[in-house]
Amino acid sequence: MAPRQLLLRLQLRSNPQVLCGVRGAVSPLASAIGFGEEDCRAITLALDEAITNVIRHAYGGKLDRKIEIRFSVLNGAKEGKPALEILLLDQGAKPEPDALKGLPPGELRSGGLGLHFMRQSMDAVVHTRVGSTNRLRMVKFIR
Amino acid sequence: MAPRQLLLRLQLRSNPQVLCGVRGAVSPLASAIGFGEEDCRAITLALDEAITNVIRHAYGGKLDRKIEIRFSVLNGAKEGKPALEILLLDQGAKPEPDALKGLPPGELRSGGLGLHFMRQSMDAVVHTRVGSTNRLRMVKFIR
Amino acid sequence: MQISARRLENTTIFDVIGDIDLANSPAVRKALLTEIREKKIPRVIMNLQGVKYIDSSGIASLVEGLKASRDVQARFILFGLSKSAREVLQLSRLLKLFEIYENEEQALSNEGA
Amino acid sequence: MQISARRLENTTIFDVIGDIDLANSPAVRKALLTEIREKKIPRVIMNLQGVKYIDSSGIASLVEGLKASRDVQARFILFGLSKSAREVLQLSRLLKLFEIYENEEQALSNEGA
Ligand SMILES: Nc1ncnc2c1ncn2[C@@H]1O[C@H](COP(=O)(O)OP(=O)(O)O)[C@@H](O)[C@H]1O
Ligand SMILES: Nc1ncnc2c1ncn2[C@@H]1O[C@H](COP(=O)(O)OP(=O)(O)O)[C@@H](O)[C@H]1O
Repeated sequence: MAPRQLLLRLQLRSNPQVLCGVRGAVSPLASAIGFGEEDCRAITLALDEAITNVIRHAYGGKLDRKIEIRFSVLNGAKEGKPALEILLLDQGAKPEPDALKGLPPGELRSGGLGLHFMRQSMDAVVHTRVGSTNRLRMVKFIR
Repeated sequence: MAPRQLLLRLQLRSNPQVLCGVRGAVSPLASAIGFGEEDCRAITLALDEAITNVIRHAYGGKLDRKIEIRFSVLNGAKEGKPALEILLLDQGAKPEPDALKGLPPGELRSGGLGLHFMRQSMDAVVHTRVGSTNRLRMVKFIR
Repeated sequence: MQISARRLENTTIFDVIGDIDLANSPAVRKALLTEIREKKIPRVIMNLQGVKYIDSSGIASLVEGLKASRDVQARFILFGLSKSAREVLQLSRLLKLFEIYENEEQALSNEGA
Repeated sequence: MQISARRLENTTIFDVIGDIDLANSPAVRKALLTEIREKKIPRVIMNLQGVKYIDSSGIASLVEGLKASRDVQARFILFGLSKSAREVLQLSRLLKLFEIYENEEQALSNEGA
């Protein structure tokens, strides 16, 4: 396993007002680790979509539930290059079976793009449930 | 007391690498609360200086010590307008007596500007020590 | 995010400034549907020059606008997409479904398909 | 932050891109002191056009550069200050102690006090 260095831990409520602050934090962190501009935008999008899904689906739009986010660097994760790991934890509803498969993009429906964006933007997107906690792990390697 | 709404809690290590991420978070949060651009820059500067001081003085430049930051909105703090409250907590050394008075600016010395910047940027800057915790509270009102 | 409307003859231009995310995409959606469905404006144009960031909830409100405009045979037009907004639309594979121009002049002058 | 040097006759121009804060102000300080004290370059110019943010630790490294240049009777010049960098220098009440120009042309052409 690559040695993990925890950079920043965020605790927030499931209120969309705070999304801008989380986006503001992740992009310069990713840049400082060594990601280029396009990758920083992709990482920002993936995290925004992940939190949006927690707010809407795990917490059904309730504004006062807890979300935790952890940013870590995985050193020497791939060919000696570092990777960024983002962990997202919530205590919301368990996803419906098969819901996380996602829908194909390119169709004119208002929804169903978030998981696609996350998977396009990151190298790994893994949802698990541990006890009553939903745990989403996203990893992106530096190219 | 104005009702306090905790927006975001950050936990980080005393590593200057993470400063950019904290700055990235606070500016859009302040903007979302209603601060103008110049005030957002001032708030960002104050927080950066406060963390810099914790890293350099409270933790003597050690990189792996814990820092916690809490952003809250104080609703109706002044004439019905909200204020931003930033709390900074560390478990580092107790400041030397009188050190926090700060030095007058405008002189050609390499240092001694941080506290001045914080006090110029925020409406309140209060250092206290509670047990083994240093607690810095900064507040800025919307104009 | 701020959204404001300029109303010309048969056309409304929405100027949007700021990020479009879950915090404000409902406001964008509402503004669009009011203009297209209720006010029955035949051409609705979104000025996205001031939008540095848009996520799937923002795209979803644009899709709502597009669908509503198709229902009533109105035109729904975007212009001024930032690099980042263009990337996200590309990722959604919906870029070709929208009528998109570089700037306001082109958006206004073009008579459409 | 990235700092790179362009070496002309009797002059070094440092191009700085990115925020100057505690994470990198030591590198700025080191680059300045090497050029002024060790290499004894008579004119050192900082291009700050790419610096959107500077804090007191960044100002402190510029002050170190200024002091070192005074010690050896060299010139130390800044240009391309962003609004934010200018605000911070103003706050430090050190704005008038530095030799500051709008752009590179002026910084290079001016013969100084
Ligand atoms: N964090 C989550 N918890 C529970 N269900 C989720 C979560 N994220 C996604 N889902 C499920 O996956 C579906 C697809 O998600 P997504 O692609 O983001 O599109 P949308 O959120 O617009 O429906 C959602 O409709 C929901 O049923
Ligand atoms: N968080 C802190 N903990 C302990 N001492 C501090 C702290 N912040 C400031 N100080 C003291 O106050 C002095 C002035 O701080 P400041 O104005 O930020 O300038 P500088 O950090 O460059 O010395 C410092 O030199 C230090 O002695």
